[in-house]
Amino acid sequence: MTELVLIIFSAALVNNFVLVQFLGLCPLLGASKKLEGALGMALSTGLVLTIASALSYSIEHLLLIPFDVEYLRLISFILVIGASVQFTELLLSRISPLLHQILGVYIPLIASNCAVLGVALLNSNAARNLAEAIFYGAGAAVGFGIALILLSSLRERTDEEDIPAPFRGPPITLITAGIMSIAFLGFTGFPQT
Amino acid sequence: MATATVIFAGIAIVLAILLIVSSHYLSTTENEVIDKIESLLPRIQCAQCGYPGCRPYAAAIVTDKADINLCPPGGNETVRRLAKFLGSDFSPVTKYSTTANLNEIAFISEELCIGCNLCLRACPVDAIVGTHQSMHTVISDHCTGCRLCIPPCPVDCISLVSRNA
Amino acid sequence: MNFPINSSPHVLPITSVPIIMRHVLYALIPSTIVYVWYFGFGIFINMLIASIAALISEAIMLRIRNRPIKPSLADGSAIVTAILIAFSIPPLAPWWLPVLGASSAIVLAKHLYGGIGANIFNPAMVGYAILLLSFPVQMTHWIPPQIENLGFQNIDLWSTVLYSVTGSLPSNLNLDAITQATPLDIVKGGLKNGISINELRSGPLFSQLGGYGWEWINIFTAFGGVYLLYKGIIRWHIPVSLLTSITIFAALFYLYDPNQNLSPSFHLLSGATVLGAFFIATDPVSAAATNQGRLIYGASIGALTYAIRTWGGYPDGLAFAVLLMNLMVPLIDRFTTPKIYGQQQ
Amino acid sequence: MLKYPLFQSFYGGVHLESHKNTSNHKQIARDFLPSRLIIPMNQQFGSDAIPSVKVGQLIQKGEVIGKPAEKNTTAVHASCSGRVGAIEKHPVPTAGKVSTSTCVIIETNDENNIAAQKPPLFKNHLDKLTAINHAGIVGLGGAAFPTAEKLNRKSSHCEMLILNGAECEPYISCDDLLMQEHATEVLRGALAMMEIVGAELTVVVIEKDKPKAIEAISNAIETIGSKCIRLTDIPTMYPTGGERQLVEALTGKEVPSGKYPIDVGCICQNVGTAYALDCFFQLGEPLINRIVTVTGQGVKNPQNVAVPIGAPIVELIKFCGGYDGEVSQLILGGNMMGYTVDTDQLPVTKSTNCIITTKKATTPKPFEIWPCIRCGECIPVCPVRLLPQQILKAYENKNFEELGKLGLSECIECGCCDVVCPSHIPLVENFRKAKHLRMQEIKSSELSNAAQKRYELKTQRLSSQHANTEKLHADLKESIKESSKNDMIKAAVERSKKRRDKK
Repeated sequence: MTELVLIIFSAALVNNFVLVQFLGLCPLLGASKKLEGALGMALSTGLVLTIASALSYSIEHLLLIPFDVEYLRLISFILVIGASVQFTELLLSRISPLLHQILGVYIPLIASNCAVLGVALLNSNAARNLAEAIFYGAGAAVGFGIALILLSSLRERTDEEDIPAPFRGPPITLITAGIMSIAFLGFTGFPQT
Repeated sequence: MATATVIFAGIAIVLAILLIVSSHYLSTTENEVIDKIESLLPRIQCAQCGYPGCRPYAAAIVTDKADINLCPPGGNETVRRLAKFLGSDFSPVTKYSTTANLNEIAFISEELCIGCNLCLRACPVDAIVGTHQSMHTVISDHCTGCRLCIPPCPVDCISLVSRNA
Repeated sequence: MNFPINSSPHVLPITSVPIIMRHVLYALIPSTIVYVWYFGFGIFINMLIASIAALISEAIMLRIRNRPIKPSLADGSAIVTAILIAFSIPPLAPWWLPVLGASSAIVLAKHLYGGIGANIFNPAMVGYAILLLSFPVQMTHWIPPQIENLGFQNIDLWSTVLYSVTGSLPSNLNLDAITQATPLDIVKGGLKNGISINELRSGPLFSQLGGYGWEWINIFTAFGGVYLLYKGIIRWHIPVSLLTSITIFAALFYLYDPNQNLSPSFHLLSGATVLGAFFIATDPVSAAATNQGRLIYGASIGALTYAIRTWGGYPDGLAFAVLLMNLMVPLIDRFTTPKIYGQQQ
Repeated sequence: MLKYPLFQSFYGGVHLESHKNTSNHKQIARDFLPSRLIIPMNQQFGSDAIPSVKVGQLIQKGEVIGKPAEKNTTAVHASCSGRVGAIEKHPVPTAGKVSTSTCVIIETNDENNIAAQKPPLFKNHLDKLTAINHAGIVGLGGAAFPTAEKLNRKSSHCEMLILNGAECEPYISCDDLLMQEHATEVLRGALAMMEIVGAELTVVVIEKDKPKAIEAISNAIETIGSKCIRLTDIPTMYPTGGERQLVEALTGKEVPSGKYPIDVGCICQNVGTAYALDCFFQLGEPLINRIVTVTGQGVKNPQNVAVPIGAPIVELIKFCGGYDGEVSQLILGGNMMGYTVDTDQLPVTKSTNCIITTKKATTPKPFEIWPCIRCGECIPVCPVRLLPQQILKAYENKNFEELGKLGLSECIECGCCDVVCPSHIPLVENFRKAKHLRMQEIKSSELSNAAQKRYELKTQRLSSQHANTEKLHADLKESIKESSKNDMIKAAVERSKKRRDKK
């Protein structure tokens, strides 16, 4: 159990997917304009990450390895991710059409979020078991969510300020993200898996 | 090779079926979004955006991805609000130079009006009253200053005046 | 007779931004004196260089942004940032270290976000973190306290200036020989190698309460802090909650195992704890707005500082703790808005 | 420097430097007789009075010159005897600004006897309230709300009458002096009010910086011997004098937003109002005088003066020795919530409690302004618990939704946040502008809502018309088809009949 908690903790803070490993930067910049949107995005990505890591683990261990077709790993993971993104989009448009509208193209783009495929591949490389794989996915999702929510709440404040014109929008967001990742360096050296 | 093909196709088919089933249960309505966007528009129904009214424009933004900078009466302020709500980028209104606004309302000159009824039909908010062959008038509290009544008037008897005058 | 029309209230202002900044500088005087007493004149040189660099970069940024230069330079906020950076870099440092720290704090953390009042991160801590990550060697070359001859070489003012400018020391001194790790560093490294706290604290760099010399610097910093509280420049919420939370955590773990964990007094009186509590975390721009929010903010900084010192990779975690809590401020503000009069049930 | 008390009777507030001793060491001057009066018809909250005199008419002090326009508003009386010089529009200070109102202008004569009046007799409760209205009595704290209307709240039970002698504005001392010199009358007035509203308790609230007034009132309470009057001295803290703050300080209850103190069982009345009521009940004298503090560095003899309503400020200043050197500002009301006027040709109205003249050196504005450094000093001083710094930000970004959420409309414009702001941002001024903008926004959104509804109705009507026409056409077509079918059948039947007939 401690092992599982440690997996989440390490994936969320110490090796934060976004701020330390620099995965999934596209949605970080795209979907962090407003806190509500960021929250929706964080939840959707979390759902995709968890479903995808569970599904890809099952496919790998139940189909690919027994039938000795491991070279299909990448392409079948992509298939799984695509499907779970589609499912999440359907779910979101049902639960909150407003959020669906606000997030727009960024929901389908979760499929191309390298963090998602990254989690699936890292799980497979690190030879984690099912529970570990799911917790790792969830931890990555928590880390992504934390980064996204913090950045969006900061952006709501900075966007209202008198920022020099060349730095308005994406530049200042990237600088903020950079300083965030400096702050997250404070977690280096913490116990991790 | 054959196993690989079968397995891959199998995964794809199973996922496809799951998605089709879930899409059947998870159908969506977009009315809520349209309502919200409509409430951000000035709603003076001037049709200058190219859509017959504010609601059709709101619907177009949601479904057809129409540009958000087509509303001249709302001006850049409205674009800013829409951009903030939709999380898209701001670009200034370019469509018209003179715009309809709530501070001006239509006024029908008594001497000139011939009671042709054309303006009455053009008014989107029923702010003009009058009947055939007699003088028409504008209910100032109802008029939104959309200027749609001006082009149809055959005798050019409609002008715009300040709302408070 | 015609009189001018003004909006109410018609009162003379009680205080102003420059006055606040000036009081902050006054409050740093006692700790500076003690610092010089223990570590020599290096900090003066760093303060001077950092202040000049901060003022120049502030002026350049204001010029580029087409904002009035004079009032912003005169408000003293850039100097406060520079002085805080000078406090956090080693007394014996090459000149470009304070220059880089101060200018990156002013340009990156302050002006790119819109100047005074708009920065979301504490500029001094951004400057410090950038220096620490980019130049870890130079940033950890601390000289040991020079008083009560502990066998360390004394470095006079001239040699310090010379080192700062040219990077060379008098021929009889060797940089590696005269520099030492800070007490917190020693503890961190020692614990990793299985040496117990008691053994570590018998070393020459330690005294009864904390690191040798550091304890008095911290105590005199606290005097400055009390002066700020007395003058109403800062409110008590952040310093009290920060110091309390660090004390509570330290006490709990110390009671659990005094051989593996430092005592609360050591945590309070070494490193940047007190400076952080009264001068860094209280930077109003990047702190939470309401009293309630400030309690949460201060307490979390204390807890994070303790956690990073104990389990993290850096000997003193205050800078990172402050930056991490800067990230949280908008969320804290959102959830600590007071109930408006007459609007509750 | 400011000190924040750790324990406070109401939330927020600031300690301000007192300037009361400029004016509170002299007795109230009672011999001020202006050469002419400009008596405005819009002195009270609500609709204006209608002038009931003619130009040239001789009138006596205390005579009605303006009749209430509606049943529940107050009358206006002549404050001195004289001749009506004109009835014309004249600039008048009202609720925070100078506007024009119809005024009766009276050239006074020396004959300063009050028209024969006697103590009024009342048949019943309602009669009493009407009489108070006809005596022109309004709240003298500054808002000029008709007293009868405030006392006439039968629907809610009133537990406590709060007699407001807090007087927290740093310059004003008119209530202080009134309590010192007329403690008994004030308390008698309060007892009369208590009887009207049916309260069981009256609490006289005085700030601790007025020891003489406290002494006078406590002596008077002993003399009267009533057990239902209590005196509370509260710490000097601005803005204790605010109704809502007083209620919070005394009862711990908050007056809900948009409601009045009576909704939590309290009624607040100014001590001046109680005095005016007593004068009316005892002597039959309507409200024609009020005590005005003339103070500040710009006047030679700062003091409190009993001023006939309508006296021009310029004459009042002359009475107090005239201007002392160059005056830079003329403030009506206190320096915290009062407003500057550009001319001294305005009349004193029922709501004018203080006139402050300032000199160049002490003129506060304009200051050098820095950007907000989010120091948060404005937050703990706001008595309404708003977040001034965030309201300012929302106003600068024209974020009306946010302004509504932050409770802009609850701002009482007390100015506490302005006082403590180290960046010298004119917060209250900005909030006033923000309120104005927000009102405009709300108005136009109401218009838009109405337009949207009408548009929806029209589209519905058109589409249903369209549908009806379509349906009509379809029906017609159908019926034509039907009829042609029937015809064919008939024809067929006919034909078969013929054939049968042939056989």
